[in-house]
Amino acid sequence: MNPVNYLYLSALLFTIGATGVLIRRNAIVVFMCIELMLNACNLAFVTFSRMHGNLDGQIIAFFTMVVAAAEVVVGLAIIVSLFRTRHSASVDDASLMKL
Amino acid sequence: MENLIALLVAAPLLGAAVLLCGGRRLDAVGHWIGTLMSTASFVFGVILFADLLGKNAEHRTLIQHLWTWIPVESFQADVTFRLDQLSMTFVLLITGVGSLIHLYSVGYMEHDERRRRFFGYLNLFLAAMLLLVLADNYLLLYVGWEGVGLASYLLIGFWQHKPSAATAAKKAFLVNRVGDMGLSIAIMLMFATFGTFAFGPVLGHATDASEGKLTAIALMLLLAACGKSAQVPLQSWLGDAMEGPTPVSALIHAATMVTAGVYLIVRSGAIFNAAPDAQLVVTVVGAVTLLFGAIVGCAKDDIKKALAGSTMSQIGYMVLAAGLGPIGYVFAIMHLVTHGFFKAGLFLGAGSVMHGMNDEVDMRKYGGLRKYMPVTFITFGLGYLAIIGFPGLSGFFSKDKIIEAAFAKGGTEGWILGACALVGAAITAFYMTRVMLMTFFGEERWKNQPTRSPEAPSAEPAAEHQGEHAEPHPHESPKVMTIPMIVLAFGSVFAGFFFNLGDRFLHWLEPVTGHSEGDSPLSAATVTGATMVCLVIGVGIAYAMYGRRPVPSVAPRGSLLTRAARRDLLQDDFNHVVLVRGGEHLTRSLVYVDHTLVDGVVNGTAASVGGLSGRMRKLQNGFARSYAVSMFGGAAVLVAATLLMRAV
Amino acid sequence: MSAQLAAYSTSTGEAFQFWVLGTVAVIGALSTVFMKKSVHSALSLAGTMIVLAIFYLANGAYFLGIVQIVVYTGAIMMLFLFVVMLVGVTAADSLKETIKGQRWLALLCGIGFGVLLFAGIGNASLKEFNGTGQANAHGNVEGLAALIFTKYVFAFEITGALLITAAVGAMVLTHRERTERAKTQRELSEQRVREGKHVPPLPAPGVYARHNAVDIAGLLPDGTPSELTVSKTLRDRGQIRDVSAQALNDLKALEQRAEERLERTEIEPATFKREEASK
Amino acid sequence: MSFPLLTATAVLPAIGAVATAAVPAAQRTAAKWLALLVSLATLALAITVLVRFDPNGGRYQLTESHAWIADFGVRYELGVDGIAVALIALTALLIPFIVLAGWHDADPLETGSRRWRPTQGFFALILAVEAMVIISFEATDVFLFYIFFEAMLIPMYFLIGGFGDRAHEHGEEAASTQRSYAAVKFLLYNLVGGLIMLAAVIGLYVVAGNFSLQEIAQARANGSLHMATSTERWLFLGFFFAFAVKAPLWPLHTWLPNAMQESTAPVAVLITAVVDKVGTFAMLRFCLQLFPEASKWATPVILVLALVSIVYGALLAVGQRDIKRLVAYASISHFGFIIMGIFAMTSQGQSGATLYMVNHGISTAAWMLLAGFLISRRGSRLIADYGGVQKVAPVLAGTFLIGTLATLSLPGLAPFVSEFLVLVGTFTRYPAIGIIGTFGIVLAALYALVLYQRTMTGPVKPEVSAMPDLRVRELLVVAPLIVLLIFLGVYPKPVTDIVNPAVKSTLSDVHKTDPKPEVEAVAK
Repeated sequence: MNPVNYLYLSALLFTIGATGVLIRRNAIVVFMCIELMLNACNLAFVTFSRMHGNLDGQIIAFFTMVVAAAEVVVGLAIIVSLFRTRHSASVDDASLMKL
Repeated sequence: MENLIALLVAAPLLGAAVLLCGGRRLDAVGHWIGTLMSTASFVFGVILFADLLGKNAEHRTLIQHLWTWIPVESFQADVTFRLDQLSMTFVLLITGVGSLIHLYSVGYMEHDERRRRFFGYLNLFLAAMLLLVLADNYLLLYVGWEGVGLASYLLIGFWQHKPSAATAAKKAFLVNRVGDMGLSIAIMLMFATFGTFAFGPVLGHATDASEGKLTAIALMLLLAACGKSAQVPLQSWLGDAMEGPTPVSALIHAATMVTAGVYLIVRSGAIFNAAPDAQLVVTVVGAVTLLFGAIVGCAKDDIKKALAGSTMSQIGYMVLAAGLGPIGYVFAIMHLVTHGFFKAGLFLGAGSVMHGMNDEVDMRKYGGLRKYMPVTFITFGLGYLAIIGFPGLSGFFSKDKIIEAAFAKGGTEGWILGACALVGAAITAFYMTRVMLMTFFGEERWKNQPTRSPEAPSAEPAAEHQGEHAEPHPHESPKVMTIPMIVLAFGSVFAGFFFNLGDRFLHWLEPVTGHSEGDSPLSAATVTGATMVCLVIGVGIAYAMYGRRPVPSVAPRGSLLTRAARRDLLQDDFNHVVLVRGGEHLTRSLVYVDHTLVDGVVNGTAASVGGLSGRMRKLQNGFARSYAVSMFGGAAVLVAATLLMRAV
Repeated sequence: MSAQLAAYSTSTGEAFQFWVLGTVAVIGALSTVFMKKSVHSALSLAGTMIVLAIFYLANGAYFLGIVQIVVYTGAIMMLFLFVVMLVGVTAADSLKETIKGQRWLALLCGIGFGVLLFAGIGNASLKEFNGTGQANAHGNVEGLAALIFTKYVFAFEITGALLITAAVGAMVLTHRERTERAKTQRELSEQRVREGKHVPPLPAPGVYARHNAVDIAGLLPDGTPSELTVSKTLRDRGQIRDVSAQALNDLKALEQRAEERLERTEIEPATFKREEASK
Repeated sequence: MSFPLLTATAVLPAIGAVATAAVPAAQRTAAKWLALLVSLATLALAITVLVRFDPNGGRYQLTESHAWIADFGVRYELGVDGIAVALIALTALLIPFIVLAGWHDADPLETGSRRWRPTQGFFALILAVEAMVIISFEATDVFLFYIFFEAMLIPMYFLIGGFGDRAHEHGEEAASTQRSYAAVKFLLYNLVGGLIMLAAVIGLYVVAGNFSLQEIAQARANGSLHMATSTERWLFLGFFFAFAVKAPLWPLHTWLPNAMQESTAPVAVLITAVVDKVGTFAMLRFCLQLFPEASKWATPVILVLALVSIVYGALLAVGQRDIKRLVAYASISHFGFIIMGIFAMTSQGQSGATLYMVNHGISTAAWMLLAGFLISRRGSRLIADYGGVQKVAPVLAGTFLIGTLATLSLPGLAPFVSEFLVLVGTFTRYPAIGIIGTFGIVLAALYALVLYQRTMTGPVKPEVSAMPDLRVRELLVVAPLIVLLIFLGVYPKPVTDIVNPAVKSTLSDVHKTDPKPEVEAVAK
């Protein structure tokens, strides 16, 4: 099997995640989808590092995880405070950007 | 001596300035100041006249250059006065008659609280009129030309609280403006043709220019003359102008201003001589007008309007004469002067009649006034005899000459014009006799009936101190009014004879206007005979119609022609329908166009931009997810772009 | 198979593993997106992550594989679940789209993007394939450590800073400053008395009903359910089961039997009244 | 380096504006007096300019030149020729009257109205406009001119939008909305024009390499700077469009009626008598000097448009029900004459046009201010609401009549001289256009006299029966203007002497000479 398939898989997952971000209203699920996208990227990195035979890809993936963790922490905090204030976790309720 | 010329104009101008700016404190003496100024001007005129007589014929032209008016490169307009025999004649007529009428107005306007202003306007008119006849170039003449227009505007509309008066004034000014347009175009043509518009060079080199140009200039001048002298087709304002006080009608709309057109044509003789086609048009206009005015005069029951019609027709005579060229110039002016006398006299007489009759103007409500106002009767009668050309009186000489000249034109047009003149004479005799009979003879139709005619407004000064609906008790007018009438009567009796004595008027004017005896197919005697016959016929018919049977105090329906003539031969209706209504529609639709089209285009653009941005705004629905979609789509496009870049 | 080919391919076992687990991963991802309840989404996402962890391991990234399981699936997903619980486990948000055309646009973009990615990968020149053999010669973790503390040390430090900031930020966001002193129990009771409502503690749920589950409102004497008896959270979530109708029927049946036994007859009005009240 | 007279003339009102604005809100009257004094001082300076200017001297005099933005070759260059001198004098002359006429226009409204009327602001803005107008008359650097040509819009915008007639038929609300509409319309029109001009200015810089009017004009004259025909035409159009908007030329005129209708009479005078003159002046100075060939190329179209403006404006004036709108459309007709004179490319036409700018300024000022006094008395702008004023307020009516006569350019009053010059100048080169133009004088008589008749004559309307006659302040405003009208009508030589040389050199820039008369011999 050609490890390029891993890349195809990551592309697929990434696309699914992106679509999820677009069609789900629940902020938490949206976050999960983002996580999905990040993981897809990680998979790609790892695969590349395997292809190139060095560990840089894995390092990047590692950093990605760290950043993702930080992002999740902050993001979830935001969601919690949002839910406290407006008793809902729907991203559409926060349509304050409207003119 | 030249320096006196400016004073001619300056005196009345000063008077006008003082009277108009002086304010109420001058009310007491205003009228005397005005009269004094015009008389002063008359005195200067006489002095200058004596001076001219002292010189021999070819040196009788005085030039006074005052200052350079508009200097722009080759366009040089100066304020320069030119006093020669022609303008001298006018100066004497204007200041003389003018002073008399000032005097008359002192009495006539006695009860008008705005008398001071009236005299201010009169002085203003004198100044403008003198400027007109004294100017040495056409542009300065144009100033006077419009100046008299302004004065007549102010005086016709003197009783401004009467909408009719205000409208009449506006109409007069507008119709005159049309004429003025002709004059200004003529001046432009002169400048384009000769590079100047001073009398000397233009008239001196008239023959150098191409005939087409000259004809154009001449026709434009004629247009101007038609406007000012109430010639067909621009005559419609004169009838309405009778809304003004009667002295105004006498001075401006009978004796002086309306004859300015004749002055213009005679003054520009050199141009007309070089443009025969234009001359023909002039004669036609004259002939048509003299018939037109006469017919209108026959039908009017308003005494002033009847006289106005006659004025039109008499000026028609003058224009006809002027159109005949050197044959007629002198006689045109001569008739102008004599007409100035007797027509002014007639108007003043009419004024005094109205003065005694609660400002009743409807002749059908007059009758048998001769024993109540004898002086008025006599003076008016003399004027009447003069105008119908009764042998020996001034009208006889001047009009007879014109008719002869018309025949002397020769050829078919000579015959036609002569015939018209003769017919005109007959009709003149008819309508003047009619006026005479209806006013002074017959039974007294004003007895036991209130005189309140629509034309006589409550604000006519006399009506203010007399009961509005009281039965009139006719009375002779005060001395201050009768004296001028008497003087004018003298003029209308003897002027013609005096002028004709050894053709002195001819010799006086000839150096300026030039003169040539045409070859008349008829001998002078024949023409005179024919005139007499016409005269008798006219008088006879009039007597048969108005002298024999009683005059109904309400106008009978009358024939079609009569009814048409009462309405100025439908000319006003034409103007009203075509010009006034049409104009109103035009302006209204233009206002609409401006608002919808011109403005609409701009507003439309603005609106469409606004609408577009509003629609774009809908994209900003504030939902993070739809923004995310566009972002994602953008990313996709970017990827696609990079791939394509690598592909190619 | 030739060495050349071998260089490009992997073992059959891995292939098998890839196809099976890959399918699982994709299904997990899809259900993450399409599950009504966020709990289910979270669980399926966790599944996908574990699969990915296995793939990491298969790709020679042992450290990452473990980290993926421990940190992601262990910590982060649990964090998710906490929040989900906080917000409401059973709250099923409808997948009905509110923004016009959003879903179609999303799908279009997604598919288009995916196709583009596939195309990109497809015609990318991914020729060389040398496994992580000598890279992991001295152990994967050591290799990573060597890189992190030499080549990527700055990035590493910065991520550390980032993490601290994130932690502090999370605290700041979620922490609510108490503006006034907390009321003591005594004060609360006094306040209740002053306001004159709920002087006694709130009634327990399901008192007059057959059950005493927390999500069943207790019935008032006339048989109508009392909202007060159910905890506020449940009320907010609208998770109150109403059994009043059933309870009333039971009650009526009970009385019926009682009357039959006591041969009473003229109690119609009472029944009637009760029915009135139950309406 | 002598005393920078031109700078002083422009800067003085600017300082005055700042000072007036700085006067504390309590002392309204102090602010008014300050503004009046400053404007009078400016007038004095303008008169010194007039005196120091030698008509037969060089083309541009009293010049000042300093480097400003070296990178773009933008210089602070001032200089005046005869035309500019005349217009500066006109501006400096009119402002005191405008201030005096607007003495009470910016007083706070009687209690109950919510609108705040900053008196100081009103007069400060007027002075600011004066400063900008003067400097744009003086600027010989295209960029410098452009800046102030545009900056003018800001104070004008606030003057139009901020201060309206005290009384309005539809009440306060409608008044303010219409006012803001008019102000925005004014701003948009002129901004669009200005932006197009900006593009042209930049284009000019690209072509010529600097902004100095004199250098470019010289380079054009001696052929060292050659422009492609199309380039020149585009640049010309860019400039001309802006100026045609400013001096409203049909069909770019529709902002003027709204602006004049909604603003107070003094501001309306400021618009039509002062600010719009910058447009016509700029045509004469920039369009003709910078792009002679293109100007000649565009002449036929522009003449036709001018003709349309003349007749169209007059006809619409006849159709108006609102006094101020009527005056506005009359002005449009007059501007048609000015533009016609400029592009007739004859010395009579252009001298006449310049003279026309001056005379139209004075006569419209007189007419409009009187109309303003009338409106302020009755509290309505509708012609139909008046009638018989002549009986109640004879002085007002008399002066108004003189204004009317000036508008219909009666001989003996100043406007006649200029109008006739323009017509003659046009006629000698384009007879047909000249003749059609003369129709304008008939129509002018029509609308002017109709207005006079409907308002002043006829039976006295009850509403106007208690109308007071002109007060001393108002008489102080009107009388000098009327005297000036008569004087310039009888003796315009002083102005023409100043203007003629400038016009001559402008014509030489365009390589045009007056057409020769048919009969040479006569010209003595």
